[in-house]
Amino acid sequence: MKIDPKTFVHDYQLNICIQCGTCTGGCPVKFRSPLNMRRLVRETYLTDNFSSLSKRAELWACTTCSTCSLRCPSGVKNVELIMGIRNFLANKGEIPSTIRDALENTLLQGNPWGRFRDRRADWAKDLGVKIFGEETSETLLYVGCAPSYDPRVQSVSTALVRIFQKAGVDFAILGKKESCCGNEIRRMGEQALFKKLAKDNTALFKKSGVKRIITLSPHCFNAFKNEYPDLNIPVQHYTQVLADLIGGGKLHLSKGLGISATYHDPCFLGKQNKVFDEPRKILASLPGCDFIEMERSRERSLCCEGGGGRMWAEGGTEGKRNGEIRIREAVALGAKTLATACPFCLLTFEDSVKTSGLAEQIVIKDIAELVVETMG
Amino acid sequence: MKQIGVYICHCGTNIAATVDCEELVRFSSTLPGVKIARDYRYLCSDPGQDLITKDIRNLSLDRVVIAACSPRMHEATFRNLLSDAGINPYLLNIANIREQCSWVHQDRQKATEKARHILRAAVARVLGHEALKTRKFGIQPSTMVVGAGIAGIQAALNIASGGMKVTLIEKAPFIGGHMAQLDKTFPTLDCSSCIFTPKTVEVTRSRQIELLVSSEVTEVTGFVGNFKAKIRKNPTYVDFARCTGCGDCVEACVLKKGVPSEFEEGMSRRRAIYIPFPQAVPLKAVIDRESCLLLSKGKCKKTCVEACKAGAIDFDQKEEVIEKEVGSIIIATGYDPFDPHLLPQYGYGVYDNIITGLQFERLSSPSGPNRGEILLKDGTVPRAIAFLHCIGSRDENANLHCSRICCMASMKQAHLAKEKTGAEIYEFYIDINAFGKGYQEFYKRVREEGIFFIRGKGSEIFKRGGRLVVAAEDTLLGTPLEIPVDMVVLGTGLTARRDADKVAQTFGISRSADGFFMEAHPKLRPVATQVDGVFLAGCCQSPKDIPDTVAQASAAAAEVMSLLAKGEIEVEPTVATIDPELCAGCKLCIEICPHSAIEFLEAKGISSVNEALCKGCGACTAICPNKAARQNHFTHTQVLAEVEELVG
Amino acid sequence: MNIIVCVKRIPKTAEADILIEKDGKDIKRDHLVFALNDWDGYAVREAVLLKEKFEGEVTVITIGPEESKEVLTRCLAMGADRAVRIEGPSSSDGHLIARILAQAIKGQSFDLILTGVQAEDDGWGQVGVALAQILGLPHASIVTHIEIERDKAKVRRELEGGIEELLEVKLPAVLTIQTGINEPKYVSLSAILDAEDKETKEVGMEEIGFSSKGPLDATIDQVSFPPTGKMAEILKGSPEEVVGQLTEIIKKKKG
Amino acid sequence: MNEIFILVEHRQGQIRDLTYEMLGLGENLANQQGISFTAILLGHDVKNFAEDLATRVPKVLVVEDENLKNFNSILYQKALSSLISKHQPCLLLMGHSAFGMDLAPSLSVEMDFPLATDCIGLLFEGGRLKATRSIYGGKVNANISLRESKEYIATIRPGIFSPKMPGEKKGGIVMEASPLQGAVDLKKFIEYIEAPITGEDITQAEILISVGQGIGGPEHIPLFEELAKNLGGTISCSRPVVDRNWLPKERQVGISGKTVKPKIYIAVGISGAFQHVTAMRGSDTIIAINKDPRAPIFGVADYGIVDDFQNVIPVLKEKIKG
Repeated sequence: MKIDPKTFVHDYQLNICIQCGTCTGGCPVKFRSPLNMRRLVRETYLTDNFSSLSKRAELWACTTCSTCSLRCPSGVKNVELIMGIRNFLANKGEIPSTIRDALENTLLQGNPWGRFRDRRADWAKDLGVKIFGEETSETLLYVGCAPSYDPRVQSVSTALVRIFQKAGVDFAILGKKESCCGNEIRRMGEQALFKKLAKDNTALFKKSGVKRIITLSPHCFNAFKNEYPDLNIPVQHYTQVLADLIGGGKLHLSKGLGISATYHDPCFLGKQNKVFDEPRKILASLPGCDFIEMERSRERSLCCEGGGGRMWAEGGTEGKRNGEIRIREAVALGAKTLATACPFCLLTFEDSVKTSGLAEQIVIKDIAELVVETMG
Repeated sequence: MKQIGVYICHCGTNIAATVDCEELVRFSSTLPGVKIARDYRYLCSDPGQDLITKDIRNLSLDRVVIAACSPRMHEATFRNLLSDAGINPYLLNIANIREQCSWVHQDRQKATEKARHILRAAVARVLGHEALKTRKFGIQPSTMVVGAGIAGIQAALNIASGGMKVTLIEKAPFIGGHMAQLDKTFPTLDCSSCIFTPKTVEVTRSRQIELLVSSEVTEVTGFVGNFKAKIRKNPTYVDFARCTGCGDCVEACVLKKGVPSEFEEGMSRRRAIYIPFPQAVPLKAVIDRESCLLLSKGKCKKTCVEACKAGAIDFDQKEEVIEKEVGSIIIATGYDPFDPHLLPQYGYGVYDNIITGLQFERLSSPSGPNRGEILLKDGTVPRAIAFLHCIGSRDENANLHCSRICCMASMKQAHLAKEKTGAEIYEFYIDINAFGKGYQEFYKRVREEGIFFIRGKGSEIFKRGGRLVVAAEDTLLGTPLEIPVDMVVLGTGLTARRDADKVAQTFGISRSADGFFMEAHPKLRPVATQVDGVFLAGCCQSPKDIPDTVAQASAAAAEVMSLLAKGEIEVEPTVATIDPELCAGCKLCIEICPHSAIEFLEAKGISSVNEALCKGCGACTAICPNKAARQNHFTHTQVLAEVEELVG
Repeated sequence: MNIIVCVKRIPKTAEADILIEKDGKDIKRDHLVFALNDWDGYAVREAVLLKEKFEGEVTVITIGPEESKEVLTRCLAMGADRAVRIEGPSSSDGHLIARILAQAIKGQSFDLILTGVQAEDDGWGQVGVALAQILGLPHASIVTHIEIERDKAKVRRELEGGIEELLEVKLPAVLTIQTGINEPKYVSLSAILDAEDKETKEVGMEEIGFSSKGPLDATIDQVSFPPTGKMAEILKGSPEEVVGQLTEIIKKKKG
Repeated sequence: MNEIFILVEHRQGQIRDLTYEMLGLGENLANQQGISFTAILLGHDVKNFAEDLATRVPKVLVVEDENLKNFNSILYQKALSSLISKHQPCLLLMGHSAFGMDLAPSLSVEMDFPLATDCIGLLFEGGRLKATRSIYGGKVNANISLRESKEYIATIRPGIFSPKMPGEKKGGIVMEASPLQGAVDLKKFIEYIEAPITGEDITQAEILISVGQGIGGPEHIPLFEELAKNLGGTISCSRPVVDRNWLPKERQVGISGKTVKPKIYIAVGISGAFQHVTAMRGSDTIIAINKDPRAPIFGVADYGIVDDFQNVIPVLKEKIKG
């Protein structure tokens, strides 16, 4: 499959750009990389040397948070353009080595880290979780790659299982058969691999008799909800499910936390999919949790830089990471806990807490972890 | 023997470039009943029309087919020609070979072939045309103007000064609309109330104008010259005849914390009984149902009643329905400012000191909450202010249209802010729209005053270190910026009224894609609507500044007066009739008629069309199972003859 | 310049859990993913780079069962022009493999044969050099750089201790390619899907005229997990505590 | 059963350590079989090598030829095949090194001897050679049997066997006539290339912070450079890091890179392949930081931290600074 950059103008509506700069102005990496979305649109529109344009390292700085596209007054598909250029590069094989590894790993092992396929459900070994194939359920808890393999995020997976079990939610996981959702794969430019994952996963879900999907990661949530062409199975992010469970009195939260917490909106949950209220509802309902709102919240949340393949991309940015800025904002607010609901946010913040030397002052928690703590 | 003349128009090259006109002439000559066929460069020109007139006379033609542009363009022109030449104008048929043929095709041969079909059908149809007579009706010499902002007031005053009756209806308890809220007006910096108050006062003085405030039109029936309107007058719980506007009741109102004042755009609060603003016309107190403790909760000490020496307060006041018969209607319902809550990235409603343009006007107005001082919420003077253009305008996520006035309004406000506070001022803009008289000069002046113009749309506003930060890109430098300021004024656009759809339904008019009311023709009939006798003025049609609004209002008034001056109107004879012999009385036509023009004659057990109400839409003829309903000029025979030739 | 590259499909074990078959003669393979041997990937890429420079054709050859076709497809997606699969055992016996390959290659016209230095799985590192000997060609192993000068190749070989040697080898020759010789290119799934449409030649042993099947040089008697030696003292606690202990150790050992 | 041959590996005027290790292994095997072992020294002007070797083996066979000055597999093969034909040893040992790997397979084909490469254990059992090899990236050891043969060749993994130390007895030095007739055209040695050291010399460093592929990407390199600076150490790395151009070749610790013996070696995100371990196990204190508790590096380290480096290094960096 050849990608023809000449079609980009039409495909991504580059010709209707009025060069207002709304995209660049709101870009979370505008000070951290030479990426200038407005100029990129213009240059792609005018260029007669696309291949040189496509070689710029800053194209990998984009986190695909979609702030630019969501705010664009003209409907230019900026983020799709970035993905289109990356797709062009991927098809030519000219992508950074770390991205290459992530994509090859996904094709081979079903996860971008290249961790062993069979070890995907190891985290759930002693939790008494049903696994499709061995047992059945109508509800799939789709775990995702980071929550399956990363020790830090595994604790979120475990927490969620405990909560569901306590609340009597009937669910099962796919175990070793689960594969990457492809959300980040598409954003790293591998459209064909994304399509394959979407097709294979859809077939697997249907074969397993799944009637409802709950995801841990907003990234998987986004892929299933918006980008899987033939899924037709309702998808929820776990915060939506927990908010319902708490609202419906299905969860007894008794143990006081004694914390002041703030919440960081993950881009793929908030901005892009408008799930703003449920996480806040959960936090507000936790006993002994004093919820403080951040200055930059909801649609104005500052991207943590974990998305769009940035977990695997090298460099392209300089200066203080947004993760650190976020941590500092939270500390300045007087929050002792920074809560989020996304594995990538969790990981980038955990990094930033250490690099900023603020580990004494604030802890990073996923909402599911906080909920489990209050269950006593 | 019928004698048809066929005329093919070249329309310069509009038609001739794509359609072989000579071939059409040759072809037409072979069609049955055609006596003569000719082509000409511009048939609508004087020599073109002469050519046809002469033929009619010399060759005794009794029917004419014009193959040219759309009938919407020139049907009236050629009907007049037929009339003048002595034959019934309805014996004309227009074959549209421009919009439906030459303009939409490129292949000359195929286009010519299609034109032949169109022409053949037109000739077949005209053979069945019947002579019809137009109908005439009398006209009520009065007008209803809906909305009493600057547009409605201007139109009402113009008509009244012409000596005709006007009923001016305003939903709010006072007149003046948005212009009454403004501080100064661009580019001349006239004080808005100084130039506007005389007009509002004149409204109350005029004997020709009946002013109904707190009123809404709920139903309109009838047709041009003979509209019947139902108007609901909402209770104000104050007898205006007695109220002196002294304000004692307001002081007495127990709702001390008040509710946000609509007139002050929420920048200050009012009580449940209130006088909207000191210059309000009429200067009467009104009670707001929602906030009045007695009316909403049924419990109050009624201190206002005690305080009113005139005994004007009347909690028993009920809603009233007034019926009016008018000859014409002007709709001047104005606009709603864009609600910036819809674009959460601007932090409106999250942070203090982020205000809309209209809120700034109140802030800057000497009669406003700060008596004209531009201060932050904490009472201090801002050191830096940002003005953001295009908030809610030119935006796929809000409104696609340009609101036209915001660039100028924003620059005017920037000027005022600079003058009053000396703050650093930033204008974040995409393009500067300085299109009016003296506007570009004003733009230059403001630049000279030292205001920073940043070419880049504000992307978001957040708070850092206690100050507001505007994030944007200086697109001319290609540099992202984050500029700390103390106040942000959002140049909010103009949108159609929230209830525009309801209003459009009430008056039977339509709306364009932007939500504003649609004019009859965007260039040639910008004041009229598709409903005869209903006209538009001001921002209800599209965003405009005060001079344009006043001009359109005057134009609407002129249209009304020329209509009313005629005393009677002619109505197209293309109405439906129901053949009493064929009607089975099934009433399907009555159900479907959108104009309620068909009644059921109980005695005879059949339906009958009221020709005065019939608009000739044809719905009844289509639904009638017995073919009893028949529409003049669109009879089954005429239409079928045309269709047969088209598909044949 | 026509180049033949010999490749192998191997199981990826770096991240995997290793289990030993009941008979104790090999590891279990069912649950493993298979891929193109890393070294061979570099060899194919190098061949394609040389082809782009000097024109010609790149032919990839593998010996193995049906499944081996997938690595050939990958090579085609990488830019190889032709692919040949010899139906046969994915044996570890280097001499046998070298003899089969030699038989298949004999009589073909080529300027260069490339193989990986070794295979990721059994790491014998002998096929390339053995093949050269059978075909009577000069060879160079562990090659990290190739420059073609008419009928000669100037190659660098990686030696121990961060040193390389520069050699001149007459063409045609066999070179075994070391990792890092080039920058691998990403092979997109769409390129692989496109390559699936390209033909892979499949031949049996008899077709290439290979018959002699003497005793294998080497047979596996038993595989086992290596004995675990002394283990490091694992520092435990929160990162801060761990770093605390670590700093003490560093201070002490620094002297 | 005849003697065991051990091919002496030397380069740039030095006998390589692996030679002594093979001599140690050769002696053991010879003792078990009750046979002798002989060092085969091919080279030019290698008298001093012969003297050295003679202190460790009963016999040194020397072929002096100026064409054997530098390693060339074709010439070595010729010299060796002629010696083998003459002496018919039961086993020829070579290093599993750049030389042995270039030579053993072709020689074994020429002579039709069974070959075992990269051996970490060797023994004769009933006249048949059995070898232990480390396969699947070191995850499994395989015991293999070679087919019955009078003569075998095996290449030996460096760093496994104890070197043979000089003894009291002095072996004999036997000069063999060179079977070579001049140089060959097919393959010519031109020169050694050593990457110039542009930064600090890692072999001289007292403290090394060594990074592997596990650090994820080159964007983390500055963090380690800072840590190294705070510690007064130097940054080094494993092979994949060089293959990916995250750091220059001169920083590579490993068989194909530098062998290092610092006071403190901190390995971060390095799994511990033998090629790496062999080149750093001489360090006084080894500290390993790795996410994977099963990483082989913990088998050689003195202290280990099982955690993501990102949880540890930034804290360490600050702590050391303060």
